[in-house]
Amino acid sequence: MLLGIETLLLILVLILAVVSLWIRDLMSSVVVFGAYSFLMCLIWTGMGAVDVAFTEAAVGAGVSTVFFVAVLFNTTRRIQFNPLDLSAKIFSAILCIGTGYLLMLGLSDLPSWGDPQALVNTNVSKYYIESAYKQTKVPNLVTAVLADYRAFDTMFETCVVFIAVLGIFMLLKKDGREPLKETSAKANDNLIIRVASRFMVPFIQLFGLYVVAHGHYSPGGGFQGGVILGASLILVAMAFNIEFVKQLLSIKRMLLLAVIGVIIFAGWGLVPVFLGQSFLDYSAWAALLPGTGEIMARSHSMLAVEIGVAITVMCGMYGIYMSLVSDGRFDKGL
Amino acid sequence: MILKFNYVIMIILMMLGLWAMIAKKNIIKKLIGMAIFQTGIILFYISMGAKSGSNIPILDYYDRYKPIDAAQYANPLTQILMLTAIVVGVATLGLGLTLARKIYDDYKTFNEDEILQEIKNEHD
Amino acid sequence: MSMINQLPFYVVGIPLFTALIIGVLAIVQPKLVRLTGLVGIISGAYASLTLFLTVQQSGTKYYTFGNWPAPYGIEYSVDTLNALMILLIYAVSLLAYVYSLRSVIIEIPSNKHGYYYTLYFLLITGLIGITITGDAFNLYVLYEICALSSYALLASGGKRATLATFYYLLIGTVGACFYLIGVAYLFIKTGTLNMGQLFEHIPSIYFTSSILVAFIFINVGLFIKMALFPLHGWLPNVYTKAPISTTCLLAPLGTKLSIYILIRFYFHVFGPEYVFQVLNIQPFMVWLATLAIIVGSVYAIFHTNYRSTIAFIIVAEIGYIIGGLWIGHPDSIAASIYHILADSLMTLSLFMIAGTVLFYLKSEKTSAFALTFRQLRITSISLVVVFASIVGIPPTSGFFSKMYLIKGAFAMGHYQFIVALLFSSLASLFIFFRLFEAYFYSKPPEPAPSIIKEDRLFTLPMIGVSTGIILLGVTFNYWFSVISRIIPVGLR
Amino acid sequence: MAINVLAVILFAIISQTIHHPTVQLILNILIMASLGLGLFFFFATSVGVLRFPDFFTRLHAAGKGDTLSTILILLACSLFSLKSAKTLDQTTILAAIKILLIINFIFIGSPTATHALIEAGYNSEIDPWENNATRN
Amino acid sequence: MTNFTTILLTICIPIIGAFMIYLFGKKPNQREAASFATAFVLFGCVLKLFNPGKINGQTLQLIELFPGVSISFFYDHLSVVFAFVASSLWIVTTLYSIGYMRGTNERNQTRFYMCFALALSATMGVAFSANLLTLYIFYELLSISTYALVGHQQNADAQFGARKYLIYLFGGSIGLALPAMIIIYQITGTLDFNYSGIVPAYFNPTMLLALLLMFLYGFGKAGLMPFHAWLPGAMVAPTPVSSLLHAVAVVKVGVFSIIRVLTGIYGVDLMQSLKFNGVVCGIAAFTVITASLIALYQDNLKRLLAFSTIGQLAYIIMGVGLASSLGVTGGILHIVMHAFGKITLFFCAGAIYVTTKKKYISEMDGIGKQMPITLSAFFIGALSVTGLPPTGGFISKWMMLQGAMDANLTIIMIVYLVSSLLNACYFFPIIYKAFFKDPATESHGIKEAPLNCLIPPMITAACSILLFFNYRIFTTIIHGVTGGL
Repeated sequence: MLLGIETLLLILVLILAVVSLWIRDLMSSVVVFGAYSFLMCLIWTGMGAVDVAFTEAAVGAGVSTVFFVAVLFNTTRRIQFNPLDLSAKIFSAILCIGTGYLLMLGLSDLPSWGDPQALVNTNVSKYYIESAYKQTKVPNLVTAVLADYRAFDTMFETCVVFIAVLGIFMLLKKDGREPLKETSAKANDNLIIRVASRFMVPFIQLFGLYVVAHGHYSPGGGFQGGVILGASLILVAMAFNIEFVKQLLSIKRMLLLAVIGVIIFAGWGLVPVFLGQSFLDYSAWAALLPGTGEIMARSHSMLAVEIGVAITVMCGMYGIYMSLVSDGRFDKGL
Repeated sequence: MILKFNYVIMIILMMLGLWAMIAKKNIIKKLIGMAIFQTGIILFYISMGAKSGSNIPILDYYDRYKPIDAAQYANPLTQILMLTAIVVGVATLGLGLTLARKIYDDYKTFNEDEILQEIKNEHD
Repeated sequence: MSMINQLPFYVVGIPLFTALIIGVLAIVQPKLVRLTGLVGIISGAYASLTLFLTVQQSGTKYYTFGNWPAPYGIEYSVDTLNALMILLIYAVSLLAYVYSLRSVIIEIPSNKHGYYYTLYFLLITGLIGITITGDAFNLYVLYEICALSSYALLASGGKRATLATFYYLLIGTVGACFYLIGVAYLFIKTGTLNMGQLFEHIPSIYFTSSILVAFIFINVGLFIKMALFPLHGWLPNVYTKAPISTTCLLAPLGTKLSIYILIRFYFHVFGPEYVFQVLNIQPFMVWLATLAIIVGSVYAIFHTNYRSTIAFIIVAEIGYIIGGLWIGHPDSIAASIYHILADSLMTLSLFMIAGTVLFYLKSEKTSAFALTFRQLRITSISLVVVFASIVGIPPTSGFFSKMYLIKGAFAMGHYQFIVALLFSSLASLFIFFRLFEAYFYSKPPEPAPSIIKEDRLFTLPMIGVSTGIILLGVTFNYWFSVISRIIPVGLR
Repeated sequence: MAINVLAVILFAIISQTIHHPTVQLILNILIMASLGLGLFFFFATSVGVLRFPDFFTRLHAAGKGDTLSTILILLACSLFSLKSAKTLDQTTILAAIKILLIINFIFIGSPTATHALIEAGYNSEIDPWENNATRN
Repeated sequence: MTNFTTILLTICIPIIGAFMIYLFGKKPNQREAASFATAFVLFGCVLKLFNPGKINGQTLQLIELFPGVSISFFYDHLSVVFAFVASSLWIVTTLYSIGYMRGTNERNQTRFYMCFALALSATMGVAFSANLLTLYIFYELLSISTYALVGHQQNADAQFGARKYLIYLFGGSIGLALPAMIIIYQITGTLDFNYSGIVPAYFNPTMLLALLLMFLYGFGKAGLMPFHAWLPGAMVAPTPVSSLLHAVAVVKVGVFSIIRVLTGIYGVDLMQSLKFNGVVCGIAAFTVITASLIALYQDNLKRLLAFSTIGQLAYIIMGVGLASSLGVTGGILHIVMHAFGKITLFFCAGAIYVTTKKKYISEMDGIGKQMPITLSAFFIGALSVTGLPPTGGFISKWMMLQGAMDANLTIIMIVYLVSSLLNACYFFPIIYKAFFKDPATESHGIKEAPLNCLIPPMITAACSILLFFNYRIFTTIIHGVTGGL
């Protein structure tokens, strides 16, 4: 594990992080930050965390860079050079070194990197690995634990996305009084990009649906699929102007879908409560779904729950992009 | 100590993020620092769950029914926690950017010192 | 499975589903939003009451999600402390909600009310989730839900609120991430996230350095969120600039719940032996609390703007609770838990007064209070009651918690804490009489100001809170007996 | 589109005759060749990006070089996954074809992206490099 | 009606009275009548409690606030004496304040009478409270209600006086008395008064001494020297306030609480064994001497009377501090005697102010000729306060002297004699100037004070003489307390 590719990547990641903070121009530091996230995905794939790498690539690297660019597009790119006031920098440096030292202090008795007998890998997660398939018939253990054993966490995760999109929409929504000032770039109606994106978008969305549907068998699931679907909408918004996209999915409908996604997830968990079982206990669905045993009911309800997540995340990413890029007026975009 | 190399990197990343959040004057740089800080923590959790020489935690077709040896597969629990952490990170980033955007609308700058200056002369 | 043991879920589920329904209604049928909110919060309050009573009778209740056994699924464990806190949250949010029905119309543009209330109820869900959850990571997720929804709610307060919320966002994320690092250190050494199991695993690894680091980081993370003295920078300018309807909900609960989590970690995760015997930082912590009280009170005196004075009074009150907790004497611990209840009601009432004064008299300088005493009848009564409680005049609850704090502090010999307590009571007395003198000794303005008829939706919650403060005080004995059952045997 | 059909037919043939030693040999040569070429083109691109004087020429190198080398390396991966599959059934072929889909996606996406970059550069009036200007 | 209902009535009547005064706010006559009626009913209740035989010291527990401490009242000798003094003088003061208020037509008089009634109810509460907590609660309520009275004029110096009043009293009570009380509760587990004292003797003496000092200075109303400045400052209040409250109710509450602490919490024998009574007498002696010296060269009449009150209060504390049975009885008796004497002096000062608007003694020469009755009442009051034979003051001082002799603290005896001499020194020049000097400016045309500013001083002067002859009614009750020593 040590001399493998991870060590090299870790050093590279460190360099990228430092560079991204030091670059003067904001846009390029965001691009370097995007590269930093992509390298992070590679490290995590190296360590066997495929689902996390997928999410980081889609959500962490892809979408957040787009958000950064959306904000920077209408504001400044340059940093005003400020006199280097040493006192604040030194004070914070000491503070961080102190906390760093404290963390190092705790290192001495942590298990070394990647040994399977460490307590963290033998206590609870051993049970998951051994019995997840038997109890839920879902080969992808990550999705099994994500959507069933700790479904409550995931439900709140979807709420987090919903809160983000609602909060951003509420904060930025202007009543349209003062129009967005003329940005330098002309609305690009570049034919080639439009044709290429019109060709690619259906495939992207198909792939997104595939990822959502195949969350059980291959890496992926609600979040990653939702982000891909959201990304396809963002691609259309970038290629064409915002008016065009709003016909596809208007802002009101987007918010409504975001709520419905969460309601699907929470509702699916609520039904067992009405049937007398505890919240999010999918085995209660066996009674409702025709011809499925307790275990199969779990795996089907996981799919349903993933769909709910996908809807919310799709509308979430799309909504955040639309608000950020048009500063709440939803009239002109990137 | 050599075997604990990844924790050292994780600590350096976190402290870098923390330092940027506090010392950097530009608001966007602060947000990048915050994102780096969060990815540092995610790295810590994932490297906890990594098992050397282990497979990804997806049982392929053949050995679903064979007795499963836990050491073969990476730890799924830490990965789930980190899925949530990434999504939370993006949500916070989104909100941070919105606030940065509104600050820019009001004060026309991302530089912290200029904003505080403007508040001071607004105040008196 | 009968209806009763679904209660832990109902207490969290009801606000969650109210939020979702309001989310839908906000777009489809905006007029129904306020009604659903009311229905949701009242049924939630009823559920929390029954939960509190059942826990009183039949001890701790456990609720597993997706009926997976404890360490594998997420599990809620509700004991008296939890139920008490949830009852407090519902009481405060019910009153704050009724208050916000009118203040949101004044503060927030009308097309955003639906969204505002969705986030409002998600914030309440997060707050309740925090108190009830038995899983360390689930607590982090709920923490983020509260944080995110509070960022959005706070920032909708206008120009200066955005910057203050931005700093709050940064500091809040640092706090949450410190907590996460702490949980990571615990998780790596014990392998489980369930608090009950952590409690069993930790004693075996008391003297390792990683447990110490975990303890420090969880503490620092929570200190940031509860605005204890050195890390309180964000609280004053957030609470002075944010909209009143948000601060009415967030100020009383936000900081107090971080303290509750601290108590839960001390008693049910690290165990009192570890906290009070193994680590000998007790004198340091009591001195920190004393500093918090003194600095809070001094700053409160030097600010004339009413809301910043209250913000610093909150910082001082946090010092009370932390000091009481760290003194370690059963009386002072019970007093600090009781003070959480008392202080939330006090903070709520303080911010409601700030709201009415701001809405009717459009200013929050001390001179505005000269008119308050003349024109706003009920606001001045509740002002007198709340300041009596802060100073510690007998019938109100502030007196009783202060009394037991001093009693515990004396028993353990922390005299500087007693001095700080008395200093802060005198400081708040000075603040109150500065407001009162502005009224009593100023010439009444020429056209005798007519009595403003305060809106019923303002006065109802205000009267509710004031009676709550006095009722809480008078029934001290009942609460004291309930709370002293919470303190684990080690400390009793 | 035609190439895809051809590639799928090729894969079908390979999958039937996988165990025949000569096919194994050809596959090995093919994989090594495409990997080598891919790496070479990557090297060429990065040199190009560093050495070329101005915005447009650098993008010219980056755009073309990237697409080609990625396609070659991905081709090598798909063949390798076919060759080294333990048991030959539809999942391994599906994996190979998925990689083919990725190749298609890059084939369309990457040039468009480069085009967009250059067009944006052109719109914001970056002046192209003339021969006489000294290298900055 | 059992004793307890009467006790509760004594506390509630003034509150009901205050409410009735509020109802009649607009109509002055009904308002005064209501105030009068409440005073009479209150006095009736106290009289009903006032027969020595039936005092049995049972306690009535109302609400259990803490484990071991509750709001409770008890039927005790000391409380009956004090209640009698306060309620009887309330009637006289109401009569007087009607005249005074009409005379100087003060603004918002309804609020004045309401606060007066509330102050009285708080005084009754202090009198009958059975434990330190209830006493503390009513002590605080008294401070709040009297704050509004002190700042009645609502002008700049009223604000300054009220602020000083506030700082000293609330500062003292919250800063010192409250922690001391809580520490006692921590040590002993209960706060109920009982005459053998509840503080365990084995507790380290320095802590007990510190607590004692905290109580002495915590109950700032008693005006011991370093914490006395609020009393002269409070003279800015209208005279009825300073007469009833600063001569009788407020200051006596301070002394009363200290007596309760000394006798009820510490217990007399503990005081003797730990030599604390030396400390208490020392502080009191210091206060007596310095107060009397300062009073010597005071020009403003009311400030002079304020300093003399501080001196007299210290007398009472010194008496109780002697911890000998005669001393304690003398001290408690002096509460009664001083109350009647001092209130007469304040009434006369008020009457002089109402008629001649004169505040300073230098302007008052030859006033005796114009206002003979007021000044003669002033003379009798002065006699009682200095403790000369025809008035009651003499008896209580005599008893205190004997007590000092029993406790063979000769220094205290000397202090008594010297201070009585000083009292005489600052009272008699006023009387001499008033009667034997001819007025500096011909301020003829000044006739006597209005009738109802005149009768109250005469009544109280007569009472203090009457008390000289039948002080036994009080001593028999007081022996109930001191009998146990």
